[in-house]
Amino acid sequence: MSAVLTCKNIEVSFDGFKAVDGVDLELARGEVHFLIGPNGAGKTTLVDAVTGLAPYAGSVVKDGEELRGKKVHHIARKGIGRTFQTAAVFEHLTVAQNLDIAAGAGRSALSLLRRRRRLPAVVVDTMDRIGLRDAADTPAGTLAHGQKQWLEIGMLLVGDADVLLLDEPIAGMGHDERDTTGRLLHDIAADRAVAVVEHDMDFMRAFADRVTVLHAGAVLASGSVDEVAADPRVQEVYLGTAKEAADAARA
Amino acid sequence: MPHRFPLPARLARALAASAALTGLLATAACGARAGEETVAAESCLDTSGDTVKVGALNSLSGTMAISETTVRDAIRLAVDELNAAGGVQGKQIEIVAEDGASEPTVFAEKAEKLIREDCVAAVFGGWTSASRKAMLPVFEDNDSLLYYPVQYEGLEASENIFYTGATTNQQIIPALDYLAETGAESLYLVGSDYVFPRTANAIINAYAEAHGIEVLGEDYVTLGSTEFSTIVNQVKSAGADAVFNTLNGDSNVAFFREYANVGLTAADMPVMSVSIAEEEVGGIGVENIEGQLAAWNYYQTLDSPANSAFVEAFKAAYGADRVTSDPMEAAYTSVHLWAATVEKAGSFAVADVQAAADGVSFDGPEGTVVIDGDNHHVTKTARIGEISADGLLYTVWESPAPIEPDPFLEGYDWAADLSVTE
Amino acid sequence: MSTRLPGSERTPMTRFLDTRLGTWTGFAAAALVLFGLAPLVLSGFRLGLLAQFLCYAIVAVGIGLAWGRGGMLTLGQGVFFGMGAYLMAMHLKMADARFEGGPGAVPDFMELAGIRELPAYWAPFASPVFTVAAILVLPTAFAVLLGLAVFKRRVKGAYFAILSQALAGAFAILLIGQQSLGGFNGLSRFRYFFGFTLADPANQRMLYFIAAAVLLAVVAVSLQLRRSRYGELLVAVRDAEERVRFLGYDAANVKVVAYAAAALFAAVAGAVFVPIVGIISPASIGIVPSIMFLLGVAIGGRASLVGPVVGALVVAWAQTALSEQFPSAWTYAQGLLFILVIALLPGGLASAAALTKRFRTKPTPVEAAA
Amino acid sequence: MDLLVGQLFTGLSTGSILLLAALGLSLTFGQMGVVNMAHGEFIMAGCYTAYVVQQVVGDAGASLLIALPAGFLVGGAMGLVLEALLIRRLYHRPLDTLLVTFGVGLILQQAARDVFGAPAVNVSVPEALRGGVDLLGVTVPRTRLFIMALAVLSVAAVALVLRFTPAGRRIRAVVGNRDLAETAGISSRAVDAGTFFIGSGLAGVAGVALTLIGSTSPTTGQSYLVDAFLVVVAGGLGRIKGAVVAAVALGALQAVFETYSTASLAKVGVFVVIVVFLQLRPQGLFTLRTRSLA
Repeated sequence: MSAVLTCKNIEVSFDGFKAVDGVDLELARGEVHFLIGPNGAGKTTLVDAVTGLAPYAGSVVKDGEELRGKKVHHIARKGIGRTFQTAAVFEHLTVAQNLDIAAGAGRSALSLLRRRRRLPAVVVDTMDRIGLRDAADTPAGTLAHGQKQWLEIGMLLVGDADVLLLDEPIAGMGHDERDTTGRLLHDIAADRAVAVVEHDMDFMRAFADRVTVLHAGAVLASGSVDEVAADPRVQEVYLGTAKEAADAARA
Repeated sequence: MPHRFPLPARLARALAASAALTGLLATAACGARAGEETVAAESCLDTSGDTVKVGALNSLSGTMAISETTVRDAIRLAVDELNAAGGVQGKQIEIVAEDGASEPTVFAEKAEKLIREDCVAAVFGGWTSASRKAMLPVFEDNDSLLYYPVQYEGLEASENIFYTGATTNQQIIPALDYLAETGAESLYLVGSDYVFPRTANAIINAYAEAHGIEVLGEDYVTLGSTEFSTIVNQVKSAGADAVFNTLNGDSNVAFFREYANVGLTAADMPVMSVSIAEEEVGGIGVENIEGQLAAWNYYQTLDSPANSAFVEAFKAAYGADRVTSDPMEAAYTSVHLWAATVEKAGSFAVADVQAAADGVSFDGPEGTVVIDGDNHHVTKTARIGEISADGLLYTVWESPAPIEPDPFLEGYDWAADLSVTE
Repeated sequence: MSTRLPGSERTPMTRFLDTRLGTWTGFAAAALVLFGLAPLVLSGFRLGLLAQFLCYAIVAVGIGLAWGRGGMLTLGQGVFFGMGAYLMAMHLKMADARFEGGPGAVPDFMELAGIRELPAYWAPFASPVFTVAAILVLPTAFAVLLGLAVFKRRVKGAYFAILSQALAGAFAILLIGQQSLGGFNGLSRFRYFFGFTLADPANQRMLYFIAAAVLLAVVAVSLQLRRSRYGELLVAVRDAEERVRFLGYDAANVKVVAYAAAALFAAVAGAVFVPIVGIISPASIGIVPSIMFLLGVAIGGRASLVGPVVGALVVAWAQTALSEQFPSAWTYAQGLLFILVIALLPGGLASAAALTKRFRTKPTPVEAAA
Repeated sequence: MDLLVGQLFTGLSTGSILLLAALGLSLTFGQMGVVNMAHGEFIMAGCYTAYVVQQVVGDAGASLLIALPAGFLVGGAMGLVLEALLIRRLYHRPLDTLLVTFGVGLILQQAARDVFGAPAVNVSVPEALRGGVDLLGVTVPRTRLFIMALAVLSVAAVALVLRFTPAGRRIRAVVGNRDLAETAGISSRAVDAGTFFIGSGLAGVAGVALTLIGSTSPTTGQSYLVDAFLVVVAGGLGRIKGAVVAAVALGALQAVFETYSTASLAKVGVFVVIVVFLQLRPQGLFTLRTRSLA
């Protein structure tokens, strides 16, 4: 399996503070790749950097093309999609409208000015895939929490993204929903690279093909679930987590 | 989802439909073209009853309300006096009051309402030139009458407006004459950025050139501006013999405070103001402005029986703490002038009033004023006043006789080629 | 739980109006009232007043699009309204001067201000075609440039609101300083409108019809924009601008289109306003008038199509009717309306029907992010 | 030399006035994203506080000293009421707050007109502050020196409060990350109310000080508001440092424009400069780093 996305020596700093400090990361098609680490480890910042939100030093290459310095929407059009910790769907639009917008980034100005006559097939298929077919005409704001996360993933699927960066996709989900989500992730990873930022260790153990542990902006360990779990440094970091979280809150 | 036409077709159809509709209506409803005679709207003035209506159109809200409410009071006082004395042509006068809201467009709208809906015989009001300019076409198109009571920049004469405030040759030029007489050889000009100050300063520049006076500087601030640090410093370092001030409203407060604070006084550099009357002195603070000069045609302190009666009546009607000022007096006078013209014409009709206007006079608080039938302005006595510690203005100089109005300054050679600077 | 956007509630009425038949029925009814009923029952003066109010309503439709649908709180619509108005006024003054003084004559106010030579930028406005083109192009182009400048740099939310407000202030000040545009007094005293005498009541009626037709056209354009995919995209940008970017759209372009459309509507309204009212001056386009444009939109329902129109008409009518009797009470009423409508009924009157159970102040995500 | 010193001084002086007017705004806007359009009317309330105090006390010097804290309390109290009655309900709709507070401003303005009358009232300048001081060849009015000192004092006080008091630390925590601060047990509601009290109180103080140089009328506050907002925008969200630099820069800019062109064009010029500036730094001079996107 070859890497779709290659990040080399990524550095992100804010006001002199290095949030991400020299991270290398490869995402490959067919894998669900978990990024874990304590609060402040730089996971979300790394995703921000790759998607063009945070300026960085280093290099991000997808399909042989350097992405550094490109605008957010250009990077998105290169097939890199992401979700956010709090599901970012368009609350006042219906599920179908959400997906239709996500499917249409390449539409011409004239077609945009027309009324939508029928839903594109890919939208209908995706609604089936994320289990929201019955909710097609429901405003996204009224969906349950988990459904919103699914919708957000669906929005990346219709948009033809082949690199998916998901930020805590199961936050707030019940047990059954987690399993469904996990299976969905594997399903869509068949022909895509999927990276998941997650805190939930059980979920990670159940569904990760590969795990990268970040700590203080650097890669601590990378490998299969078992390899990573066996790493003593990882164990140390995770024992210290509770204290760090408390410190961060007090800052 | 129902079937729809593609957008371009639907858009084209909608456009065609609206174009056709507009065209149809335009041809169906079109009236006179340029050059054709139009029939002016017929006046709906009804004089068959016991009362005749007149309009009072002043800003009661917005930034100009400060000044214009006082004019409204003066108009009301004059109408009450007329009614108490038996009315005009034996008919009681009824005021239809409207608020101009300090907005030219509202003045235009309300003027039209007064003429067309309320059928008034004449309208009294307006303050800013913008409001007058907005109303002028309304009065001309509907052939009705406006009595405008405020000093203004001149350069206007309409058959349908009577100007009872001073034009420039009754205020600006006498003020310049006074400064020249008292030995001023250089001037600094400070004004708000609108038409009156710019026109006034154009006149001052032309006058100065003709009379060997040097203009050392000319500054404008945005209306309502209260930042005078730069300007006052420039005034001070220029060291002119006098300052000619055409600032309006709140800017005066900030200007005079700054002026006093950098150590300038009336003794070493007097300021001649043309927009500061009794009403404004309180807000500026008498300690900041004492001894400075103003140019008007009327002060509350004028010593004449007519003025004593006016001030007394005004205080009786609106409170002992109220003061009377030039625009109020001009508004009061304008109502009496209208009544006198109607009596002379024996008719309320606009054409009759216009025809009878020339030479109509009224012995007002400021003295006798006479309407000039050619330009619809009135004769006025120019007076320079000094602001005293009691907050009132006292006459220090007055023109030997009432000055004939000359809104276009045709009688002044040096003013032949006036040009307002950008 | 319902979290629908105020103004987008589905009632049987809105459902019907959303069908093709309903749309045509709605327009037909509006046309009947505007073209049939109003001229029949209103006096010439009142009709002229209504024509003036319709101009405000045209501005309101644009604000509804930019603010209600696009989330751009534009406090500077007076700028575009003023541009359209001044461009039209320049043509009218030129036409008057040509007609009365022959070619080469300068407009009357310039003569009085001592400007003997026609400034070069005035000359093209002798042409009616140029003028109409300028009204349609210049303000829109300015809006596009300004929009690109701010939206591309992701200036949004309150920052954009404040900038647009400062723009209105700066524009008014700039105009006051231009003696060749009438300065503080503005431009007034127009005699002819494309060859027709403005004093003639029949022509005044024609102006009313033009204003009404423009309003219907603007509503139709706005409707098409709202129902199109672009309309959905615009709402998406309003609710989660960054999300749209991460889907591969340039959100700035989406906003610029709505902003420019609002600017175009305002400019056309200004152009129609001038011959109806007979004056345009900086007093009509500064900071406060620009905010006041929003009051009607808020009351009617910012996100609805017809709400802003109705709101603008109601506010303008109330101002005229109430301010004469209670000038100070009207100011209180304006203040209270702003507070009550926006705090308690953010969807405006358009949402009042659907607002049956309890009053909601549901946060809209885009603003939490702003 | 004189001109340069004069320029420098005018810039500083104009800047300090802007700063006084904008300081409170910068706090409330920075912390809550709330655009308080009634801030100008709070300044006006400060002006009228000075007027009322002077009517009661009589002596101009003593009344100024009383009016400064009184103005702070009056402005602060109005801010608290506004926060509790309206703004609290609208935290998630900052743009709506802008319009709501505009409505509040309209009402306050009209109320001032009905209570104190439309014409400007006079607040006398204390004897000690009349006249000017010669500094490097230019006459500097004492009132302006006083205002500059007051501006410096206010900024210092705000900075000290933010840095060294527990309340200040809470405010900074909420500005930095509202959610995180809440999870750490800080009641953001109490902090918001506190910030609004201080911010509005500063408007009151500004109002009292501005009576020394400007007029006291119902529209007084309005004239400062737009400029104050521009200072906040140019200075960057929630940064006192940014507000200070932006205020002085804008003041200097205005003074320079005014000398070499007209005061009217100066306003337009400043606006253009700000738009260009925002092209370079869209989030103002100094920005806080915020971690989360939404």
